Amino acid sequence: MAVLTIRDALNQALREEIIRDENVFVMGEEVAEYDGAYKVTRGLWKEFGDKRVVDTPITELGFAAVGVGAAMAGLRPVIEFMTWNFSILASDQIINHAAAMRYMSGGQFKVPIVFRGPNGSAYQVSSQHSHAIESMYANFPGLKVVMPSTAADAKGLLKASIRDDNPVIFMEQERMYGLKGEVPEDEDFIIPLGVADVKREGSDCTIVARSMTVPLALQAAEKIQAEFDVSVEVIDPRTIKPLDIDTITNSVKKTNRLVIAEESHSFASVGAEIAYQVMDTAFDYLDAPIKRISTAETPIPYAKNLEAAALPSVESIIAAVKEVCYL
Amino acid sequence: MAVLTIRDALNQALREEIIRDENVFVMGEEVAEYDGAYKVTRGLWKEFGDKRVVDTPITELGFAAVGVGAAMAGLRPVIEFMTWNFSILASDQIINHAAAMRYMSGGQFKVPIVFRGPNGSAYQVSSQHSHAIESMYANFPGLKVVMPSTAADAKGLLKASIRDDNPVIFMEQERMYGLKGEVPEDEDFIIPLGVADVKREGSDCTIVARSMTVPLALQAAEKIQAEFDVSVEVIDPRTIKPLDIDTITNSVKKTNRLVIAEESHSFASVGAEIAYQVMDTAFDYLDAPIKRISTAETPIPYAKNLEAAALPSVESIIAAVKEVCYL
Amino acid sequence: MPKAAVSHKTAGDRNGSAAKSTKPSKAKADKNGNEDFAIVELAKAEYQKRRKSQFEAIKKTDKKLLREMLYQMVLGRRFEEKCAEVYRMGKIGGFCHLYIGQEAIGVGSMMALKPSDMVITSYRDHVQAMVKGISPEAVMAELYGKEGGCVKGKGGSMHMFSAEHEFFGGHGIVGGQIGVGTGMAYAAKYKGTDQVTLCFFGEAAVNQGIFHESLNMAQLWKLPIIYICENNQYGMGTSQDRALSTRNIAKKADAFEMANEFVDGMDVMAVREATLRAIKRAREESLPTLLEVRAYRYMGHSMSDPGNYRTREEIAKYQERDPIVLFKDSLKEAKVLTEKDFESIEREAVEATARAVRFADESPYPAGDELLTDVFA
Amino acid sequence: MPKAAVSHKTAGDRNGSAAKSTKPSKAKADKNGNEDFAIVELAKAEYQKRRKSQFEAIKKTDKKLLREMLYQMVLGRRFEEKCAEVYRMGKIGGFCHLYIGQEAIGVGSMMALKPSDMVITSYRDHVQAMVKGISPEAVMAELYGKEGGCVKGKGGSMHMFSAEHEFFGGHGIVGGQIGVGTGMAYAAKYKGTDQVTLCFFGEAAVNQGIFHESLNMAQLWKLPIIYICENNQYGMGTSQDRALSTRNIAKKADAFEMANEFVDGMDVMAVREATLRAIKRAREESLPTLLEVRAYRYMGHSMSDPGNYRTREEIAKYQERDPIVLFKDSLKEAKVLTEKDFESIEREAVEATARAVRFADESPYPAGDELLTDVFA
Ligand SMILES: Cc1ncc(C[n+]2csc(CCOP(=O)(O)OP(=O)(O)O)c2C)c(N)n1
Ligand SMILES: Cc1ncc(C[n+]2csc(CCOP(=O)(O)OP(=O)(O)O)c2C)c(N)n1
Ligand SMILES: [Mg+2]
Ligand SMILES: [Mg+2]
Repeated sequence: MAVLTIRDALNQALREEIIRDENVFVMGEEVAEYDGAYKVTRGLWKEFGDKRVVDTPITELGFAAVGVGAAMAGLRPVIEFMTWNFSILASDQIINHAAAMRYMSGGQFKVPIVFRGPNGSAYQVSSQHSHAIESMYANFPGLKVVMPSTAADAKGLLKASIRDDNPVIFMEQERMYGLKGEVPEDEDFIIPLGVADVKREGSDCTIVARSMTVPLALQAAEKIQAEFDVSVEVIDPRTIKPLDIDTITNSVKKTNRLVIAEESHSFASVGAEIAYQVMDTAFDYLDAPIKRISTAETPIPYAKNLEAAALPSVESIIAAVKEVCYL
Repeated sequence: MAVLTIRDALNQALREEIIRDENVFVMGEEVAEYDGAYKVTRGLWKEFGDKRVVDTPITELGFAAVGVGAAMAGLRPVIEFMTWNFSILASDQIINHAAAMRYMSGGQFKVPIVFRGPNGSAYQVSSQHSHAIESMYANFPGLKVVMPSTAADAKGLLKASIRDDNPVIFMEQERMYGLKGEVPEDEDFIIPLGVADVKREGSDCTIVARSMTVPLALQAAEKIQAEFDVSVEVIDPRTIKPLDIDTITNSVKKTNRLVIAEESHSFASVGAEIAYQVMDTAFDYLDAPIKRISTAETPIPYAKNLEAAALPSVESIIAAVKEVCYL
Repeated sequence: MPKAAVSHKTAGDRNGSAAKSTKPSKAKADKNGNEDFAIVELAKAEYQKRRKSQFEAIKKTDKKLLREMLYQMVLGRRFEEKCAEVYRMGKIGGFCHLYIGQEAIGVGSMMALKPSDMVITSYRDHVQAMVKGISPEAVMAELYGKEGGCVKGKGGSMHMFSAEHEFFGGHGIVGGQIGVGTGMAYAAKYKGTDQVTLCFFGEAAVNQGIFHESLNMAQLWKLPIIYICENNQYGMGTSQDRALSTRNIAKKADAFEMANEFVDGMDVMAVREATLRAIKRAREESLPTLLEVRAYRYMGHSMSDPGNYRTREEIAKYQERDPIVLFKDSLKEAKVLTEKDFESIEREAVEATARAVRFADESPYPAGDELLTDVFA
Repeated sequence: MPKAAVSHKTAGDRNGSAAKSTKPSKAKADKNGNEDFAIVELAKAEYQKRRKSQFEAIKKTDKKLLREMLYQMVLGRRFEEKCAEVYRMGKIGGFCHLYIGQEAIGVGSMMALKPSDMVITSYRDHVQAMVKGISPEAVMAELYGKEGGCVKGKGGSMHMFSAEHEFFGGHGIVGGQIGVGTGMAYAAKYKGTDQVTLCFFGEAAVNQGIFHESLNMAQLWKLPIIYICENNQYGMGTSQDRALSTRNIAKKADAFEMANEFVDGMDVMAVREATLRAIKRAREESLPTLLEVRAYRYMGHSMSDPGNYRTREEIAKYQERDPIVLFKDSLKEAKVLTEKDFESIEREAVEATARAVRFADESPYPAGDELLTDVFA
């Protein structure tokens, strides 16, 4: 297996799917000649040209709509939002059009489209550029929501998303593009949507983390093991919707304790949903209230120290684990 | 006290605030000459003229932005979305501009603006016109979210929202505009944001409902009382954000059982948040898992029978109460 | 990137242009500042002029097609009148937006297409759906929210669809379909088919940002699409002059160097000819066109609109040059049609409508488990 | 609603109009199809022409003001060069968009305002913030994310604000401020103040729907606003020709019957005079104007942009007619300024920048509890 960064794993997935299916194309701001604002599409325009890799004007609502229409008419667009912050301008096309189209056409039109790009904070990019907005999209039926945390997952899930016949919200994290991991080389390497992954086995406490909080949770787990001899299981749902709640509840039935770590704001978050579902199905197994770690309830500040304080961290996750384990 | 419909209570609130403060104006599609698509602004344009009651082109993002800029420059706009469905087009101005402005200007600019209109389903208006989207806006810090369920609350909360110095998401429900109730006539009758109301006292089970599900929950409570002699307390948070969690947990500490009824879709909903917060603060008091009733996980269908099946109902709330009470 | 030459064609007889209008009369403006046809006499004169130009166009056109065009217009009219009737009886729920008065636009433009061409429109979609090939039965059953509806009762009045007929709906978000339509044209160009996309929207939708975003992309990327702005002069209760800072919608295409044309939407042949020019441009040069087609909505915005914002006289003025009467008279004059032919067309339309109602009445409600199907493919 | 007469003023020496260009030369287009100043000689000739017209404008203008304008341009330049330097040292985080090459736009337009007039702009906001009155210290400290910053370190490079100076920010969503600015102008008209709003945005922002929605409302409601499109010819790595279907941005205002003008943004006096005309229109007639002001961004889009999408030669061509050099030379020729004066201006600017850096370095990081303040009023 090759060792790749998440960035390159995504790039490989795009490349392979472009080659595999002539209806797949990538569209977005600066994805072609500029190689992508975060270089996820590096080299693709050079290799495949204007037809398959398309620069757009800055016109998020418009090009999201072009994607929806093109998907209805038989193509498989991969629409990059330079960041998910800008998708908010396009959210009408995602929520009212892509998500509802199959249903309101009585099943006649499918919308096989992937919307992708980095979600969440970067490095001091302040209030308008740091939103982690998976909770917003996850609330609407008709959308799948995917958030990988490793290079292999990134590749396998992106390929699965492109091959899926439904609109998929595919959320990366800028801080993670450089993270490396082993990635299978098989061109049909796919990770099915809706299957969680146990990133670390443990017996005393479960942490459910996604995207950026997965590496944080893994670090926290190591430290807790070393310091308190407490064995932490780390589960990454990988797809938020459909949510593999069984893998999570099975873990909780074993550990009886749950911490949820997420980068999004807390109020009505995916974390709240996971907590509700676990409570609903494993209430009697819980030995402590579920603890959730989210980003502070403020817009994200620019100053380095404030930004760090706003976001979830290894320390805040450790504190939560200690709390549910009554350490 | 006068008996008014919710529609007229809202109308009165607008009228009184327009008279009280010359910086208050109402803007939106068809709010002026047409008297409002749902007649909430009836008579206001005739009484106050073009300056205070303003028809806009169909240009949601644009007039939401006009509201934000006008609020920054000293006015107190009340922006009507004909329905909240259309606010999705304007969500960038709400989330990235209105909500973040005070924070990212270091407290220098406030945005005293109310965005209001009907939220949720109406009568067979299908997939693009039936969204209950409070969960989406409630996820973002910097916004207050208000959802009245009675005429008095509608009036008192709308007046409080207009006087508030922050952006307020004020969500009505078309199906409820005709509901009548007593409304105090005092021109300074205000219901402060962030205070829940116990709509019905009870001792055996708590239902937290909001907007359309409040009358459903009250009916359910009566039926349960009659049929099972079980005493249900119904709490309406009235403002979703800030959330008066204390009133809710105090009730749960008394009843030890909680049902949450909401019109929105379930995944990452306000209901999930309430469940999480109750569990966080009253875990040991819960005698059963919290049960949540939401709208089906599908876009809303047109056909009468399917629409009815998709939405929360007195029956589905009763079933949930029976479940948590092990009846 | 060098720019291709663009033909900025605007009908010489355009009325209502705010800038430098060459209108012959200073007739007093109506309630909404609407100077056109401000008195019935003017409307009548206009009608005569139209008749003449229709006559020319008719001579060049296949007789069977002409008859079929008239039939579709009459069917649209009768069908929609029936919709109003059964809506008032409570058989149709939700919103219901009628097309009465605008039939020449849908028929004139869509009947210039090939079956493989694609169409997308707004919530005012019953007639477009039928012209594109969906049966009156399936449309009416959809209005009833019945299983036999073209989308199984899930969409209702605003959301007619038919993949088989390349009819992409039926959309409720004002302006949303302008972007989606642009994507359909994008796909046609990508796949190298010769399909043209017809994308309908109202004049009030022009104020949405997506109109602007879409036209820029369509011209930048040279997409084979025809944007048809159905200017029925009102968006709900708001006249165009209270919503648009200019009367000249067609000319908005100039901001993108896009070809554009203003068309009289009461004249089905004028609509047809303008659409044929645009289709040629799309099919042969892969270039977009904006057509502003002006007509008038006889009914309220939807069935729940009392329509207090305009006068009976204003409506009467437009009915004076009703597109069906105009076309029928022209066809008779051109000896393409007899009064008897027309009567049989009327009868056919009434019968088709009656059949549709019967079908809808008899169709069952969707099965309860349909609630959860079609969410995902 | 009768339409007011509109002056569609477009500078006669506009370059780059796609339609009917009267350009004298067929100089070969550069990499991006950019035919203007395609060879340095042409740029030089242009420079001479500009000098001459600046000269005329200078004669009519107060000398102290002219000197102050030059100072602000030089301060902007020196300050931004320092930003690049300290950014590379890691003192500034996040994005950092520099204004170098565009100084004539901010200075020429904003220094035609009264202090009570309002300004809003994009993330490329450091120079605008200073010209409107925020101290270089407060801007630099903000860039450092320090307590002494103009928004206490919460906003950073993209979000400079000052209520005191009627500076409404510093916004990061491309196009967002076009709508917000429209609302500011709305408030001024509502309150009956004589405030004018200046609203800046890049040429790539023109493609956002909100540009279209805003211009329609501004013209429909007659708002006292000046939209200044800073056409620096690139949006990140995308040249205007790859993003806009037309070269003629100013003329997009015609789609709304809005007054508009194309301006050479390398010429601070041309910017000033066009702005003065627009201010008069806004203040006296409460009417909006769109100005397309063309300049060139010397640096990358932001500090992290390597700028591979254009050639060194292309950049050099524009530097050939650098707005500061041009203005300085003109002032000297007009005997408003000596070389010694200029040296002292340079010194002042360098010192002010050094003071700003010192202040920023010494300012503490915001206190931890600042995280939770300012969320609600
Ligand atoms: C985004 C959005 N805003 C508002 C509405 C409510 N609405 C439905 S139709 C309509 C008027 C549209 O007028 P126009 O575009 O001229 O089309 P017409 O109805 O005249 O055919 C309005 C305001 C909507 N459906 N979507
Ligand atoms: C809505 C949105 N989309 C994309 C971006 C990323 N982005 C920031 S600046 C920029 C280019 C803008 O170009 P232009 O409007 O010409 O202004 P300039 O940077 O040249 O001053 C882009 C794509 C953004 N900030 N907001
Ligand atoms: Mg209309
Ligand atoms: Mg630019």
